[in-house]
Amino acid sequence: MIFEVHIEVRHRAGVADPEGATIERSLPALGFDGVRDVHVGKSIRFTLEATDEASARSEVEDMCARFLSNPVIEDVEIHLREGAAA
Amino acid sequence: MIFEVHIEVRHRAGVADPEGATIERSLPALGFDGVRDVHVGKSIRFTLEATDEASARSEVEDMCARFLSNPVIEDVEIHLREGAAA
Amino acid sequence: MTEPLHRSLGLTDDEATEIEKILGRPPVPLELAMYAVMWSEHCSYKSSKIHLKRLPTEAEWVLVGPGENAGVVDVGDGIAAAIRIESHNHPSAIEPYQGAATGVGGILRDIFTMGARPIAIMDPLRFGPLDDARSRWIAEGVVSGISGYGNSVGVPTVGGETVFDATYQGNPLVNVLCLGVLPQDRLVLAQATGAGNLAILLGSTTGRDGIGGASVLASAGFSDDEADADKRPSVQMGDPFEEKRLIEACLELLDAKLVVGIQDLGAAGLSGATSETASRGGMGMDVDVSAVPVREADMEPFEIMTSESQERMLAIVEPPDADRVLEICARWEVQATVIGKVTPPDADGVGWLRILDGFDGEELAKIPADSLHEDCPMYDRPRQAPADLGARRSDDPSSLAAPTDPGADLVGMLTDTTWVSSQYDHMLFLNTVEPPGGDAAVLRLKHPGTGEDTGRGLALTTDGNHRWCAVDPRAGTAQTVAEGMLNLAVVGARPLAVVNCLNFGNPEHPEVMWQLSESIDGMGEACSAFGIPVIGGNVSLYNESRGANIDPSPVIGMLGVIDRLDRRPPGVGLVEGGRLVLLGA
Amino acid sequence: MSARVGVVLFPGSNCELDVIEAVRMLGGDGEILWHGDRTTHGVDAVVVPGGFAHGDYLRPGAIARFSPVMDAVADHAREGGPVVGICNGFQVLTEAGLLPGALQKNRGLKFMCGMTTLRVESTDSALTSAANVGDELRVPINHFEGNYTCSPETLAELKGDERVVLRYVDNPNGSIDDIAGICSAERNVVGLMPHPERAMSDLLGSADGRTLLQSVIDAASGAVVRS
Ligand SMILES: Nc1ncnc2c1ncn2[C@@H]1O[C@H](COP(=O)(O)OP(=O)(O)O)[C@@H](O)[C@H]1O
Repeated sequence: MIFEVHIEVRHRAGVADPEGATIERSLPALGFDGVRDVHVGKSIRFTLEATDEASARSEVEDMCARFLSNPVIEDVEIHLREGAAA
Repeated sequence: MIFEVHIEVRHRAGVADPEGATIERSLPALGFDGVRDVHVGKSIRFTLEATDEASARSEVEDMCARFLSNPVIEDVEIHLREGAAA
Repeated sequence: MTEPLHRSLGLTDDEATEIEKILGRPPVPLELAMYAVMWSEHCSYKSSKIHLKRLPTEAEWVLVGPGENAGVVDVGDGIAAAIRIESHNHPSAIEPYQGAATGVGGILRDIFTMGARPIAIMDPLRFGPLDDARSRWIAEGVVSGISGYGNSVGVPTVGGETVFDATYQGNPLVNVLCLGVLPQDRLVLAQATGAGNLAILLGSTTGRDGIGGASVLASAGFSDDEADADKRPSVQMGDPFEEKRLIEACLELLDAKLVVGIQDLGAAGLSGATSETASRGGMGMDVDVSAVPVREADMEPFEIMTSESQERMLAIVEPPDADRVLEICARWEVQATVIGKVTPPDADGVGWLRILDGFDGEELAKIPADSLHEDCPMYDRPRQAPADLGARRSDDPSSLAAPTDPGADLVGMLTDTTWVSSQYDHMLFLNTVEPPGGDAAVLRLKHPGTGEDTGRGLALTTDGNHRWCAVDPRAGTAQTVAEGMLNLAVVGARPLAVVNCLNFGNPEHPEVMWQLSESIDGMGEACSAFGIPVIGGNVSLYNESRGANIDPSPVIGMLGVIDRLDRRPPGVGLVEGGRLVLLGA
Repeated sequence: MSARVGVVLFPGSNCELDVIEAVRMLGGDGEILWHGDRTTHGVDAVVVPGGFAHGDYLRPGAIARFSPVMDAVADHAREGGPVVGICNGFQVLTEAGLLPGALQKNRGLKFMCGMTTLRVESTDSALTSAANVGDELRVPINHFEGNYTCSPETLAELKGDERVVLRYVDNPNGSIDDIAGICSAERNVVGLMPHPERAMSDLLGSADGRTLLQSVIDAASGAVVRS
């Protein structure tokens, strides 16, 4: 089965997000006033071939923990969807 | 009204995504074989105060076109959700 | 919880008793947390200080010796050079990029705290073998972290070392050296003088990151949320852009003579910066913990006082100058907040550090300022030569089979480190005469005030050799000093000063203490013999790898001066038909 | 009177003093233009220097281009005044729309600092007038995002009008068509990734950057009549 995987890698709560803070500080000068709490993360998309949803999910979780993020400073959010065949 | 905004900034089709390619190349060595078509983008989240959904959306679109993305090389996907009051 | 609070904070029973004696009463948890961070090995040097005292530290040209944020020497023409080396080994083992990046940030602050503009970084690095996947991940992350932070903050990385060895598997060494230059009259010390002067916190907001050991206080009933403690990241994110603005703002404040003293916020955060400035000035300080700009709501005073959030400085300012200070900071987009007031010592000469909830509010802690960094018990830990020392020394190369192809072996041992140095801006400031790749980095010496070229140069080298030191830490360290000398000599430089980073294992193991003590004596003997003062350094203990201590790994940084750049030796380019002459025995 | 070259300083810029030192070596006068000012103070030429304006957060140049001084820089360019963006400055000029295209991460996904060889492709620009077509110049690069890209139409236009002024001899970063530097249609706005100010003396490895910065000074002094 083919899955479409979307992973969002974010800073863990409590970890500084200098990029988000810098963007937030610069927005008012561009005329955008109502913006708060800017956070910048990474978004990773791919397709995955796996036997079933459970094994796809556990493989993605493993990938995130070992390679795509560092749990010391980052959290991940995983979205999985059975997709069209490649 | 307060909106939760999530923007995904991606490489435009046809623009090289070396980061995605690098991830794709390194995954098999870690034992992840079934991964294809890796794309890496940016994910930007913030809250926005606006009078209604239409104006929130047009403000975010403007922000994306002028600032949050570079249309020469990037596409954006915008998600907007009415959120809890701050 | 069954364990007494002081123990979970990392304090021994004796240390807790000592604290109670100092205060004449049992400490409140906030006070205990402040002592715990300040009396940690990292901040107090409690296992190494008695040995470090044996190092030669004086010479005519030394303006500031060990003990301040950086050592400073006179390099002529009214110019002084500030230099310091630090380790960021443990953070880099768990988050290589940020660990190394924040290591760069920290050492830069030590330099511009002295009034110097940082002009060069060196990065002696030690990793596990590259065929180990985790070591590779660490090596790549560390190098990108140094590159990401150093390049962006705008300080060139002009040299370093890259060593791969099994002894560092799981415990890499990330040492970072920084050199700065200053007009001699801009030299400032980290002192709070003048009762009524203001303590202004500059730079980043204070967050829950890097609270480390003190986070046990949260589960000890300080916080309602039990799960809170493990939400606190122990690793900080570096923000080179914030640091760049801090550098510019601080140097402008110093040029305008608007600060009495200035101190960076290092490992012990506000606890360290407030108590150190106060006690160096022989004063006390009132700190309004509620005034500190925080990144998250509901931060507890102990979190604010022990947070290691990066890119912060504390400036001591006379009240009439405060407005101009805030103005200059605003221009550089650096947040600046009055958080403290210098207070006179009491009738007994004791300067008190008081932590208050609002200047007129509740008193949350009251500690003699100097007790935090002067009264920590010092240890003369047991020392004993390692049991296998005899075996190490009798390991005789002549018992090995002769290599069949020594040429190939030699080539196989060479590592092309341009993979590392090409990721570093090593040219900024138009100073780099000898880039990474030579025996020592050579920099033009320009006057930091006027930009005028002196025609002279500074030379920098870092050296270490854990194999020598594993066999004989005393001779090995002395040899390392000699290697530094030679590296400077071949670029035509006279050595002026040594800084060192002592990367060792667990000091509670007698053989590690023996190695440390021997190594210090070897460095001291060599430096005395060569007439080079040791003007600063750093001790990193508890470097353990897979249950074993790393080989003793002292790293020496040496600064030299070249009197005429246009007449320095030409370097190692071989010329056809030339003759090779071996000098020395 | 020597040419006045204004060097823009954003928070996070770091090559501004190097550019000023280089300009002075050539007899010009370098002065800082503060990002918050709305004027270029009447300078003859503007250099947007290297560094990490606003930390390069979001994208290099993305925040800097909204600085008040950038309107004045655009006016200066519109009036035909020379504007040169070096490295981060090139990124700022593309973000500001003063030059076409964009700069992406290097092909190898690594920061690169080192010497490159550039070939002069056109001498009709504020940066190359003192050089000869075909000259090979050794000038260092120092960037993470120096991989130039643009649409096929833009590329055709750049090539057709000979607006590619410098190419890499050995493309280090994956730039399309080996592009190291381009100029505007009016040829007074130029952007390049390499750092000519780092190649001002043999002591530091190369003096080939002099030709490029001399061109800027010539343009600033009005010695070059713009076509
Ligand atoms: N981590 C590093 N950062 C910057 N430069 C480095 C680094 N590692 C090595 N270099 C440079 O590469 C050159 C060779 O390094 P090394 O093989 O350790 O030389 P040596 O044997 O002379 O000590 C030195 O000039 C050094 O400055």
